Amino acid sequence: MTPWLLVGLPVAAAVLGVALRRNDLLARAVAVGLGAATLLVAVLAWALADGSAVSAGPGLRAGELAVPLDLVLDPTRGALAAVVALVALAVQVYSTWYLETDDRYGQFAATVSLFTGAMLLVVVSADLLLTVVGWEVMGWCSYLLIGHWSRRAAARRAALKAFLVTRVADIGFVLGIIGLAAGAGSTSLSAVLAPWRRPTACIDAALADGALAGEALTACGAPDGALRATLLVLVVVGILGKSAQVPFQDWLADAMEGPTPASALIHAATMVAAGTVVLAALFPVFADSPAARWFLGVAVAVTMLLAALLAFAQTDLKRMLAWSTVSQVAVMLSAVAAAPPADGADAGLLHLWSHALFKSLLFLAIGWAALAAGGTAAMALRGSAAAAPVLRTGFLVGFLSLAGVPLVVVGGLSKEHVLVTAWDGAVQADGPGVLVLVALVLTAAVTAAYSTRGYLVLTAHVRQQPTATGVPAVVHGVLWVLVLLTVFGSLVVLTGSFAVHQVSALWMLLSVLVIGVGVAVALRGGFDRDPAQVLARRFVPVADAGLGVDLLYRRVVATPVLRLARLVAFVDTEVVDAYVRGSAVATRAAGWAGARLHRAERPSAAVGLVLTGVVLLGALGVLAWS
Amino acid sequence: MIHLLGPYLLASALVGLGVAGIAARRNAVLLLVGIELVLSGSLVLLVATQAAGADRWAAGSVLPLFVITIAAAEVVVALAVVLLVFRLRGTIDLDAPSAREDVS
Amino acid sequence: MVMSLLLALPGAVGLWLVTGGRGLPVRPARWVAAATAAATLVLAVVVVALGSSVDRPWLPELGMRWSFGLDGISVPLVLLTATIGLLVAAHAWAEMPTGGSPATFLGCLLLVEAGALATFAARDAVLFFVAFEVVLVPMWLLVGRYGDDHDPRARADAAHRFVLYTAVGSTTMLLGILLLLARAGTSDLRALADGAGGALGGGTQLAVAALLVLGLAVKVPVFPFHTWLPPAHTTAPTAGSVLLAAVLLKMGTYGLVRLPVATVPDGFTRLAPVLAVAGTVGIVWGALVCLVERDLKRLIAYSSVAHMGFVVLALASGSETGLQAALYANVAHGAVSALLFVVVGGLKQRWGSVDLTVPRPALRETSPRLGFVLLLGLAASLGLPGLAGFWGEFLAVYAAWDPAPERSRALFVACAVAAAVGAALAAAYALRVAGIVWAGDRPDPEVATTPDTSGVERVVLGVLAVAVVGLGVAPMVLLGTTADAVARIGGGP
Amino acid sequence: MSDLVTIDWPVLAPALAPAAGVVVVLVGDAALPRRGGGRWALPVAAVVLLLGALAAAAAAVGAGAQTLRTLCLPAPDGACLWTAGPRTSTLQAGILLAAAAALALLHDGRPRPRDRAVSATLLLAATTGGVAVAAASDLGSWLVALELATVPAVALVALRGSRAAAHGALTLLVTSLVSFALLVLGAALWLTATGDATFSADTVALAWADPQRRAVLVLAVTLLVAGLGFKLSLVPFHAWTPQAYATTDLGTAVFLAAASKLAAVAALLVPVAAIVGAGLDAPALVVLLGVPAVASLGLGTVVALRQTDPVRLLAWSTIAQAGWIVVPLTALDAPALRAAAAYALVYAAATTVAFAAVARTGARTLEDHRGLLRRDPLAGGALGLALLVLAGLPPGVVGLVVKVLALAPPVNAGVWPVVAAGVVAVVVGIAVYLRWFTVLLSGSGDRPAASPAGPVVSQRATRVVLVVGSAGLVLASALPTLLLDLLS
Repeated sequence: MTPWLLVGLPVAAAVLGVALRRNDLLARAVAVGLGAATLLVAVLAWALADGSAVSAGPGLRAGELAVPLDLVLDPTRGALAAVVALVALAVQVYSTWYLETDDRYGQFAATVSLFTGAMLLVVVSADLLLTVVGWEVMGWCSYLLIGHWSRRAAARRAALKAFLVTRVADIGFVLGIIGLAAGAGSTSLSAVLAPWRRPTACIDAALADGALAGEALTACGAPDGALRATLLVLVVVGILGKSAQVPFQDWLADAMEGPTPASALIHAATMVAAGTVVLAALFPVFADSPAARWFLGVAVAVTMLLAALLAFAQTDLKRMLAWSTVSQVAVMLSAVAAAPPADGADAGLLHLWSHALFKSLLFLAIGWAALAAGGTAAMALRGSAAAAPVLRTGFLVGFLSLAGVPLVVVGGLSKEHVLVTAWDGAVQADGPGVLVLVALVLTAAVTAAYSTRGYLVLTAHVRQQPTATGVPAVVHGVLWVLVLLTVFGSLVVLTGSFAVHQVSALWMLLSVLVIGVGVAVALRGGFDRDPAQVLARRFVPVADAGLGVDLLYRRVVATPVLRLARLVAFVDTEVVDAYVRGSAVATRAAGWAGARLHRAERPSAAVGLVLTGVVLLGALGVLAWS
Repeated sequence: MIHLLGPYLLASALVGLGVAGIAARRNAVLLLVGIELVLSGSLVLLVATQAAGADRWAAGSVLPLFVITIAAAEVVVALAVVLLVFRLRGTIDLDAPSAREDVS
Repeated sequence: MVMSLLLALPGAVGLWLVTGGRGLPVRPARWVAAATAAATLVLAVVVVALGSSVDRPWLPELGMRWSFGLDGISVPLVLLTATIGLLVAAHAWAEMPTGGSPATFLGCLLLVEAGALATFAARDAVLFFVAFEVVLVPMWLLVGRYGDDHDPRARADAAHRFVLYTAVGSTTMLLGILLLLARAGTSDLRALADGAGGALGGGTQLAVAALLVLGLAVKVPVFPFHTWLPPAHTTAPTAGSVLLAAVLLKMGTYGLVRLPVATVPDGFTRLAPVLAVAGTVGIVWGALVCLVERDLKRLIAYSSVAHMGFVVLALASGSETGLQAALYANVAHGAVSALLFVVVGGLKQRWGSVDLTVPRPALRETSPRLGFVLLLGLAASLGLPGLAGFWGEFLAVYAAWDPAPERSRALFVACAVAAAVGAALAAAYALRVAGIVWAGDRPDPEVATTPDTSGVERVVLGVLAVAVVGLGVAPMVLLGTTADAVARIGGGP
Repeated sequence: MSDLVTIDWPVLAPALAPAAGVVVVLVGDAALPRRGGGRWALPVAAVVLLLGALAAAAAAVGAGAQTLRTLCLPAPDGACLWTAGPRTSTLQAGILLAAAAALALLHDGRPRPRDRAVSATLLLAATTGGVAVAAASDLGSWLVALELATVPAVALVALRGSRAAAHGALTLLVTSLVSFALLVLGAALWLTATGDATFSADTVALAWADPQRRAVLVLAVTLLVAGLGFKLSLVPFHAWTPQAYATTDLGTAVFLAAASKLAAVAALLVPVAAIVGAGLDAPALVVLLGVPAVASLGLGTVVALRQTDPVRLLAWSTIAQAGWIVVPLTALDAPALRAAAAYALVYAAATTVAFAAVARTGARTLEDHRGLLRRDPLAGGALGLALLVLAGLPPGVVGLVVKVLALAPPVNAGVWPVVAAGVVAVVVGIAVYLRWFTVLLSGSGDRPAASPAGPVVSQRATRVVLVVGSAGLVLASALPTLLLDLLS
């Protein structure tokens, strides 16, 4: 029952929120109250989780296909649910202040609740169909949240782009899920996993008996590897879309048009990170398919480095955070891509966990700073951290964590685990471990560089220090809580919720070395200058435009589709409909001709017709008879 | 049945002549003549059939009597109508178009 | 007994309204119609609850019986029809089209309802055809007389196109029914489904199936027989559009399930690839046209073509899942399209036209309630989970991916892929509309704003919105209702 | 006499009644030449017709499924000249009722006083022929009765006395004469082929078995179809129809369109029944019936689509409907006979009602009917119903049912070209009738309510026709089986 409560509470909050949207006070109470209740349930569920517990769903009768609609809860999912609920609550509390004067706060809060519910559904889903449900609902909520300020054309465009790009990628996701389910005749996660896994033990035994490889596969009923790879690649395509990975990366930076709390939610705990959760759930099958792993590995390797470089050169710090999200999500996914089958994907999930904490902290803090400074550009935000002590601390902790400094903060630890996993993968398995490892190391350096840049810019000493007045205590509180969790969150590994190995000191040393390089590079221009201006002045405009990928999307996809649509519309009215109109015209013409022929009404013509008719009929009759 | 060839040929010739007359003639009264020729061809055929093999009721012989009577009655009506038409239109040319103007 | 009453009540009152009660003023006429529609809904519920049926000889010459009854497949459609009937009757308070007497208008609505109910309840193939034809004239009147009063020529054209095109379809279907009747010796749909039809030879089955599918494809409508639908929708008054989309189109798909699928399974199997391709082309085609269509009502009509494409694709797949998906998507489309047409009809009433190229204040700013329902409808239309559209379309793609054994796997998988692409296109056009109509800038205070929904219209929209959400949240109710009947069809030879 | 042939007078009553009526009217008119300007002639004729109809209906209902025979020759031959099954009796009743309706319209059309008795006589005589031909089972009575049904009708058209009517009558006359000649030739060939002067299935089957005689039989059927095609207005024997309808008065037009058509159908069913009874597999005969049927369906509907004169529209619709009547016969099986009869009866009823409505409104163009439904609910409603029945659209259910019945035999027999033509004709036909229906419905605001020749005189008889006709159509629509039971 608990998982249903976990999903149901935020959804109920959404429904109530829509109903009460006129009354800000009630809407706030519902959003925050039920958000807190969700968090409570999540923490309880996490604490009480002991092994994997499936809650039976209502089930659908869909012919041959079994759709149980089950949910499942285990410690890992409990931990993820808890962090999702926590970030959601933080966002809800924060937006009561941030959107205080907004005339559509009610809708916003309700959408956030729904978004949370959808993400929780993905987390606790034990049924691929439910995963799709949560997945798509998140997409819709992102549309509403990004386009919240729909009076601004840029916001409308960003929302449309976000939804359409992810939806196009979802073609793959839906087809992949359907294909997997079709192979099992069920959408239940456990039922789907079984037939698609490589029956390794059986095959090994058969091979040991001297059977040929092909015979062994057949004898053991091994699934069609090519089909499995295709389906998994399709699923991965969907995940690349939702997680804003190459080649779908461009929507996420534009999504910064939404209110900052929405960005925090989308980036930290939901949507973009959901792909990791889904892949982790499918990991047993995924691990058996090197092709799919390579596909994912290449995509995320490219993404993490590219996004990190783009992040470094952004003029807009909020966009810098967005690109950093793209990069960090790639890091999470890289753990899944590279992990040896025996290890599981928990390293990625752990990074998700920590990323949720520090990224929400950074976003909420930068939103505050931007309000104080009056803009999100690097120039405007210069020194804005001085507005409140919690901002300075928050930025310090957050950027340390983002850079992945070991031991000190949560992000450091989880990134170590990803590195270790990638190393293991590179050593043991036939996945893209080496590639991922190289990309991770390079990315770590670049990440350190742009983290340094962010911190430098935000905490620079400026003459006129911005002040933020009227920020309620709860918002301070929320940020402090996040700061604390960012620092001490690493302790989560002690709960055993994530199955990860110990990290040796050697790795930490290596990390520090890499990070040091990054920091050193960033500091080349001194403490007072924006490293981006120092190091990559030429690259900045290109990076701000996201390498012009938006134009590419338009040229390659939007314009041809619209052209095709115009052609189709033309054909529809002028060709397909032409036969309809043509038959009408033909009938009328025949009528006219017939009437014309009978116009004179000569008696002789009538007689002539009779005679002709008889002759023709007689001839026909005799012909047909003979 | 060689002896029936003659009557059959006669019947065919009469019918053919009649049809040709009907097809060619544009005068209502001459059309009647054509029709009578076809009828007489039919009568020859009926009688010939009767001669070939009698049916139950000797219909081949009886029917011509019927037909002649009907034809006579018809001709009466026909001539009456033709007369009427001539009175009203001044012509019994079958090629004359109707005076209809509201053609669609 | 109750069954007969269910059919007779709207039929009789409708007939009276178009004949004897023609002169009735608006007020009493509205009450009469609404009361009748409400009573019909109650009767429908009673019939469903009691499982009432009627079976009498009617035309012994054709072996045809006056046989009406419901099973799992027809129950949802009967309830949908009765509900929509009540809603359109109630909607007369919100919009009463000019063009003729109000009583006639309401009478036509009731007659369409009666015809649709009879169609869904008929258990005899010829009776099904007769009931199928009943809706033609009243619907023709609704489009041709009460339609958009801007362009009488277009109105007449749309009405004629509707009635003639549909007549082509229904007559072709009649040929199929007659051939079936001649070869199988019975027109009882139950007997036919239980094997009387399946026992026919392959050639006969193919011929029957071809005629039936061809005929019903016009009504559904399946690409390329869809060109009557956009003009009819564009022209029809709101209530007519709603009936057309939510009830009439359903008769086509229902007929496909009842006739070819159930009675001549082998013949249908041989046609399935063609139908699947046609349905898939319809999905993509409709969605593409929607991307550039200027008239909002036409756009919704084309989206109907796309949605019905999913239904057809699912049917063609031949699996039980496919049938379930088709029936679900059918009902879901009924609710969603009804919702959209009420909204868009309301907009047309307010704006005079629904040309998307005319700049107008955004609904979200001026009339948030109307905007909300529009957005809900669009979301459902693009297949958002949690709303009605999702389950049917997801299961339809699944069914196409995994068709029944005798079908070409590769072709159906290709169709599934294309259908999934079509679903993405659906998102594009739905958001295109949302971007133009719903979202936008705060209006210039000088510009007249759009009055928000209120009164009966609000209630109608509320009911439909609840239905759309309800179907999306609890699909198990509907799927459970149809499951047994579907299993019987699917379990046939 | 009575030892030679048996005579069962009650069985003969349907034909005897109008025949007696002829005598009564003629004698009365001769005895009282100027009395009342012949005012009594039409009512007397109507009463006589109704009596005959009553007798025929009683025969159809009362006899069950039995076949009534009379004028039978003594055993061992035992052939009967008058054979009337329920189908025949029902058709006879239909002919008599249609003739009565024609009389009613004739009456309301205010004929010249001196024409009344003549009109009544001619009409009764033609009716007698029509009723008799339905029951005729031998070539002689069949030919005589058929001509008795035709010749007075020609005279009736000519009687109108106008220039246009004369032209119409001339066309009708020459066509009918040619057809008569063809019919006689056909009859002679039939006798030659079968060696039998009756229409009997056994001899047909025998003739068919012999290739030589088969050819003659095919030729005979060709000529019979051509001769009857004229009466039935089948293309290409149809050219007289629009002229005659449009130039004569509406009463005569109804007689031609309804009573005369029913008589033609009854006459056609006699040889066709024999052929059907023989159980032949005869593509030649299917072609002979199918080609004119398809041509009529096609030409009739498309030309009707362009007519603006309601009478001409009805004339072309008659041509199309004649095609429909023949459609089932192409299957050459037993249900086809009933389907054709049923179709003919429904068509006749609907056409009669439509003509009555036109007579009541005096419309000369379709536009004159604009808003009729509002101006004159009786005429508008009846006309609307009749049009829907003709189009085969509910609520004119009976029209739909007979179309279903008509299509079933050819579908069953696989005569697909005819079926395809039927489908096209259904659709174009709907366009034809809805075109008129639209005018009825549309608001009368655009045009002054008064029609050019509005009802200026009392039209009680027409009203009765409208009411009775529509009631019949409504009843048959609700319970089509009532009609079909009569034809079983």
